[in-house]
Amino acid sequence: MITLTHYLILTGLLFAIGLVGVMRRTNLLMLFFSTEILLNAVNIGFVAVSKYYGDFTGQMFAFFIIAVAASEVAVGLGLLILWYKRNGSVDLNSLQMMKG
Amino acid sequence: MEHILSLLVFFPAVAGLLGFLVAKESIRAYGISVSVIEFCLSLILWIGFDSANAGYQFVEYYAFIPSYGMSYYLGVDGISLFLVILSTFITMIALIGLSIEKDIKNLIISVLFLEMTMVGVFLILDVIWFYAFWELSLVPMLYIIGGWGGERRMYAAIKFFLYTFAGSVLMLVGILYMGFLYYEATGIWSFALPDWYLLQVPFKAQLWLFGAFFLGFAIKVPMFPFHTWLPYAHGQAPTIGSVILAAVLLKMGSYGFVRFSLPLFPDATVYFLIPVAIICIIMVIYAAMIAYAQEDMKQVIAYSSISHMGIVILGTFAMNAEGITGSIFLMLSHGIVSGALFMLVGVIYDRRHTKMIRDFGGLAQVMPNFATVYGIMLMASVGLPLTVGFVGEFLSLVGFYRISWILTLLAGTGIILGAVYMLVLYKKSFFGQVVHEENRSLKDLNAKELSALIPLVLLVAILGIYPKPLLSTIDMSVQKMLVLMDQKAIEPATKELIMKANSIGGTH
Amino acid sequence: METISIDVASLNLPALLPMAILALGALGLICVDLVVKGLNRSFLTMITILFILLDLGAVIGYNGPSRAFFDVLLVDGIALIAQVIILVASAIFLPLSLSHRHFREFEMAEFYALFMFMIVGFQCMVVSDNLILIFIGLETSSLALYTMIAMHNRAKAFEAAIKYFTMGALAAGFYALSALIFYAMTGSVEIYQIEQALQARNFEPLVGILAGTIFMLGALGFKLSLVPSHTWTPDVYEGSSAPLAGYMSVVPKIAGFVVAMRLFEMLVYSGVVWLEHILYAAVVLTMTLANITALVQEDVKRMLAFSSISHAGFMMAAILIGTTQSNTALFLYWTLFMFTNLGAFTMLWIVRHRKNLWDERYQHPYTKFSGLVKLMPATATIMGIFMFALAGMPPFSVFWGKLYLISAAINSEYIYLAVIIALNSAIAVYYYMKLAVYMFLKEPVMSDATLYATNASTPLKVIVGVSVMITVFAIIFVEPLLNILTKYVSASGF
Amino acid sequence: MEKYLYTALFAPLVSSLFVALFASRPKMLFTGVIASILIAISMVSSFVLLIDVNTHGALHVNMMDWIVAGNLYIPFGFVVDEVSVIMMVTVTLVSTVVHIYSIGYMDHDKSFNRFFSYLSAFVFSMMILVMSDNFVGLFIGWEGVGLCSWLLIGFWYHKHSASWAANEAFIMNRIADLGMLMGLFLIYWNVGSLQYEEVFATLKDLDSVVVATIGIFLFIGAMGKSAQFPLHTWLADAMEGPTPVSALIHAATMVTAGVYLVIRCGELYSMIPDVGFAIASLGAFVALFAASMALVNNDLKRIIAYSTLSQLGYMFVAAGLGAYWIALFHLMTHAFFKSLLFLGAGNVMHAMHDELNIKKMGGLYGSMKATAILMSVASVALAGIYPLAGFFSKDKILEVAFNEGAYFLWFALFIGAGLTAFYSFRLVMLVFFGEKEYIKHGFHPHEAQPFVIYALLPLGLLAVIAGWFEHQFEGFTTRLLARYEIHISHGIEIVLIGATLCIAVGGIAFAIYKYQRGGFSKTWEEGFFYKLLSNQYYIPKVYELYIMRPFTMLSQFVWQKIDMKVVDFTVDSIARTIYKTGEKSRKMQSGNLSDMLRWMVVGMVVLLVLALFYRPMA
Repeated sequence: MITLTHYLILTGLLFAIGLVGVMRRTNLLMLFFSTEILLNAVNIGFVAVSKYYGDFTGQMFAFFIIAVAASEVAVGLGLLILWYKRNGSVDLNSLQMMKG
Repeated sequence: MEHILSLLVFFPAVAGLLGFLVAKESIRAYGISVSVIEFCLSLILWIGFDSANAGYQFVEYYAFIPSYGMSYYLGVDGISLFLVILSTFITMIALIGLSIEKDIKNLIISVLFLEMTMVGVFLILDVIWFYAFWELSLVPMLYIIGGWGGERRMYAAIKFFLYTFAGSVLMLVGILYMGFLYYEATGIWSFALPDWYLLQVPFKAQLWLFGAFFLGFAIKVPMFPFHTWLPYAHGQAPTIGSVILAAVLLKMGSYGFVRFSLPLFPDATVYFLIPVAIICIIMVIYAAMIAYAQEDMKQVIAYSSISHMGIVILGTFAMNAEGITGSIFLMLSHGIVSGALFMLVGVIYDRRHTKMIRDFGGLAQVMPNFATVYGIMLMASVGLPLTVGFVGEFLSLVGFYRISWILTLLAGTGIILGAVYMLVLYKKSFFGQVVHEENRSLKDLNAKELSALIPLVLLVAILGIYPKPLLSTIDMSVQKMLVLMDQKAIEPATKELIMKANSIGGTH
Repeated sequence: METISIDVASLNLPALLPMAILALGALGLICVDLVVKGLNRSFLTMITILFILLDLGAVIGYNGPSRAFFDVLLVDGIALIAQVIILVASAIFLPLSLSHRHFREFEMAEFYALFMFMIVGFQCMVVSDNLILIFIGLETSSLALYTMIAMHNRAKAFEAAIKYFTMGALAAGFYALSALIFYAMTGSVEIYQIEQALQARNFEPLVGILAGTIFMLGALGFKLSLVPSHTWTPDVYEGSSAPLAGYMSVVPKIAGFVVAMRLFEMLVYSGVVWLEHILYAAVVLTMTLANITALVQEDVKRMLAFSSISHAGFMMAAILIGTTQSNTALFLYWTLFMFTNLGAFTMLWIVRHRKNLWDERYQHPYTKFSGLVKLMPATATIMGIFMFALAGMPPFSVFWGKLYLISAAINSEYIYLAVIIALNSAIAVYYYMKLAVYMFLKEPVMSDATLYATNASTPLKVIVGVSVMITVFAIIFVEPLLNILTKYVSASGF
Repeated sequence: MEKYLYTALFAPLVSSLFVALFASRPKMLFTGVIASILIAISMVSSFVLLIDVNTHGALHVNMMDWIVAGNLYIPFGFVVDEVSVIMMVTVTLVSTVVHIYSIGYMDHDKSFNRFFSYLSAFVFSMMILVMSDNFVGLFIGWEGVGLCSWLLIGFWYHKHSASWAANEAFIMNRIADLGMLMGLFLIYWNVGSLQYEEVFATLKDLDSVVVATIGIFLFIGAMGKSAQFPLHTWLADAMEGPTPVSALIHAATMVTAGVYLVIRCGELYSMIPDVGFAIASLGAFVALFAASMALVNNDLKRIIAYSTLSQLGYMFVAAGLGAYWIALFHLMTHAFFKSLLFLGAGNVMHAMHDELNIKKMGGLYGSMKATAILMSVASVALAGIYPLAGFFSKDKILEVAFNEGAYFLWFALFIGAGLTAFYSFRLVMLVFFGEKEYIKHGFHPHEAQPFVIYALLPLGLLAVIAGWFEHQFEGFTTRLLARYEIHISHGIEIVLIGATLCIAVGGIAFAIYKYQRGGFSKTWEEGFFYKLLSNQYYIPKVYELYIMRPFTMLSQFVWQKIDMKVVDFTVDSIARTIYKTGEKSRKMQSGNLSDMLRWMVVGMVVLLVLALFYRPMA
């Protein structure tokens, strides 16, 4: 029997994977994917909890997160393309003009 | 006479603003005119001042932020009256003797703003505004030191600014805490000093608050070991900056002690009396020794300021009318004398572009008038009777003798050491043969310098011979303050000490 | 299926009106732009300001119940104050687009539309205690902002946008996770219900609550640039245009503060001592670290970025203290800070030159301002006033906010915090003064005064004039402002 | 009578200020003349006051208030009573002579005008000192004469030694002044006033320890001004000043201010005989000590200076033992003959082009008879030979010492009397008689101008006759001062006088005998005692080695090591540490996006760990 706990553990695991990705990836595209994983991990949790409580709020939240994630991707990719056009690279180590 | 205090405070600032529109050629004349008018205003204040009234006069009150107890509250009493006059007077003299040509417009406008802050500090009775003027005075001074100073002017200016600023932010915390205590006790917010005077602060809180205020004041005075900004500031500042700094800005600190520390925290004052006195004695002796070791004439006078301020603070903590009146008088006299001495150093610096004692020697032969004025100021500085320097020093020491004879004896070594460094300085610079060829053709004081210095010389003599009008006015307010302190004291030991300090008999 | 019948009156639609105005305005503007080509930036600016003003009118004019729209909206005192601040700030920052030189982004209608959407986002954040709506507001505003930064169309602007965006995405993840944790524990996403539910279960399990709090701290910490989520601030400010940087240092933060206030005050107030300590540490760390790092900056804009982090630290202190006075102090401080910061960034905008003449990398290195007083005394003096005001020098604007804040700390027996704040202002004064030192005490490196005014225009000068007046004569506004703020803050129970 | 009082007091001030107007101008004869006339006016007024006091008693005026603060009330008040009027007369008389003399002496000096300004200022200060009716007023004069002494010792300021000596004098006096100030403070806090009248009236109610402390403190003040051991070194060095200054300030008037103070406070000191005895002992010691140094010195002025020191010791013996009027009497007679001696020495110096070494003189009698006679008279008076002035006053002091049973003191003074006679005549012999050494050194001595000699005549006369008025003097001064009863029998008295006279005459005779034959052999000068004495017991050296140098070094150390390296360094290093921390924290801002993200995540993780393990108590 898969209980809420399992879903939450999955959420946690996915979130952790996302975090590791965020920390480790130097390819901007992969980095964006990692942030998507983060959000989707949370989505799973929301839906599961929503189901557990029999309350739709969680699912609503999940929808909103999906929407936001989509727009994030849109903006993110836009920025990425701009950067790629200018620098020919999607490596985030190329983003070091400003520091100190 | 209704709004004379506001006029006094803001006249220079308004004049400074208008100064932007004055042509560069006549800005000097403008600055002098403004400062003369301001000085006359302060004299009118004195004329209108009722010296039989110990309380605040010409009070102006306007509740600024009533919900938080802040107000625009001006008033003058015997303690502040002469410090105001000193500020306006020294500003006037400093401007008359000004010899700088570079960017003179900015300089004069800065000085006028500085004058506003100085007068404001002494006249304001709302503590927040006091703090505001206190801090604001740093800005023009920063500019004056940094803009027209010597080689290391940036370092000196920044050090001066940061050091004094750091000291006063803790004072701000203290002020706000005091406001909170007042609120707790009365249910009303107030930052008006006369209101605060009525509040009995719990002993423990007094200790902390005393500490917070002490830091702010001590750095300004400056007291050992917070004094090291002063030699740099003086060493690098242009003459006008040194004159105003030594004559007036340092007095803000000692004024703070009289105005705040003593009447607000009588018990803490008594509690910390001996440690503070020991610091004062260290200041007196230590600074005098360092002054003796200096090679730069201006530094000698800078350190001598520290030494003298030690006596001022000692007098303040004498807890009796003799000492406190004396210390206030000593503030005035030190203002006049150190201002004059710095001006004199400026005179020689203008001619020789050096302040090193070894570059002088035999100046008395080539510049007799200069040597004479210098000699008079030197004698006033070492506290010769019938000069202005003696009265305050004598009273301060008399006052503190009642607290401790041994500490007074140690502080008294200041009059010996003072003579040592001053006379050695004078000998090295003025006596002997002219050894440097450059010095042979030096011009004696010119008309401009004389017109700045002669008033100072006259004051040194007049106030030395007849200090009574000042003393009695100051004394009136000081005695009122002492009564207040006695009433407010919580600890029996405090009451006892104040009783003892103000009575005759039974001293060993 | 059961029919859902909702009484329109119960939705209390006027509460939505402010946001609707701007959203419609933004859409309208895009549509108009489609039809009419080559709209002048002055038209765009002014029409946007008009919309903002309409919005402001709707906000101030609203006098319905505080709850609205399925209880998602919460129009209480602090929401009102925050909205007014946001709108006023937006309205006065926007005309900075009318600089002498033309920048591409200000020629595009999209920029203004995004600007309005961003404001809608901020408003959503402050008028709600629903985590969903806050999230949406947060993201709407952030996404708009990223885009606007990137529209500056410089390499550094892209870098800034990407950095900001990526960290923002991570923060969004934190936010969502935190919301999930609270939702999982209480079954609700309304802050007031969360509070009730937590109290009902006596704050057990504490670890769960703390975890939720931590992720919320991470998310809001990013927005408010708390250490260690502050690293984006200087880079983003440096990469953005001065108006946007200035705007970012004021408006997103006020929105963040309101959310933080709603959330953390609930927790701190409920006696989660742990959080209090963590907040304390974060506050102290934020102020101090930012201040110390600001000391060594070579660029004025970066310095201002660090300074704004440190100011945010002061604000967090207000939230930590959590009394009516401290919350009032927060708004007072921020209002006063807003005008001063506006002035400072406008000055940077004015002196912006096409080429980096003074330093390869920096647009506004300190050396650029060397001896400015000799070239342009008025500019130097005004800049000096802004610097000393930011340093908390009395009697300029920020001082009164700082005063009130320290007083709030003292009145709640946070004496050490007060002392730390005070000491931090003492450290801070160094880097502000450094600019003054450069301007007033050093010799000029350039002799051409016009280099420093290539971007000056009348609107900019007017804005500087207004902010300098407000900065200098702030004392006059403090009393009425304080009364209003206290009234609204205490009315909303903070 | 008040107008005479004010005339006596302010005429010197007027003189000083008037002449000061011309201070930087080249010599103008009229400045000297006017100054002399004004001082003479002051002298006349003083004599009028003397007569007035004799007939009508003391005069007390309160001119105006000076310092008023708290309970403290100090007016400018002046009292002319039996003591102060004697001082006034002495001071103005000697001053007048010195002023007139200086017109001649300073004839060629380019700072002629300035000299008279200072000299008159000194007289004014001295008048304040003696006329004041309170201790602080006395202190004004006290410091005033110190200032004038500084100005006048260092008058030839281009000379290094002169300005050094001036500073030494001023600083040493300051040390003593501190003691005096302490005494004043103590008086004030016990009596509540500093007026003589009130203080002396209240004294008997005070604790004896307090009175003794006051006495000691005041005496410390007196020690400085009167150059008592160990603050005596300045006096010999003060001879760098022009000779009239030495005569007026460092012989006749200022140095006796300490004695005056003790006499003035007679009522106080008579309550504390132990302190008095200590004073007397010190006095006796100094009398002998200074005389011994005078024995071997070859410097014309220094010999006289040591002699002054020695005589001051005599005065203190008298004052310490309670014989105040005798001390005052000796003070007065000493003023006459010692200033005469100095002024005569001035003539010699002029003749010898400022040569001071008496070994280079000799046989000057031939070219300057008048001076030689005057100086011989003064020396005889100093030696205490009947019937000259010194005999009456000095012998009385010896009697007092014997009378008090302080035989040891008596013996010291007795020996001192012999030494005094010897060195006085050693000087006379070496300068005026014997081989004409000056010829070898190419000097052409000449007598001073006649008016200078005439000016000295009154002093010469007084040196002879002043002692004859002993009884009138006693009667006059003891109206105010304590009487002094001599208990010893008449016979012993005669014996004592005889013994003293004998030793004095012996001293003179020995000196004449020895120096007619060319003095002592060179081998003497190699001896330990000679070296010890000629180096002033090495005391100046000790002061330099163990006080001045360590102080200079310590000052340097305090400045460079403590102030700069510790205090200032600490301040700077706080600032530097903060700044360096900034540099370090800057590294956090690496600009790398991964690092930024890691910071965020690490922050979360740290907090999570804290959430698990950190549980603060509420």
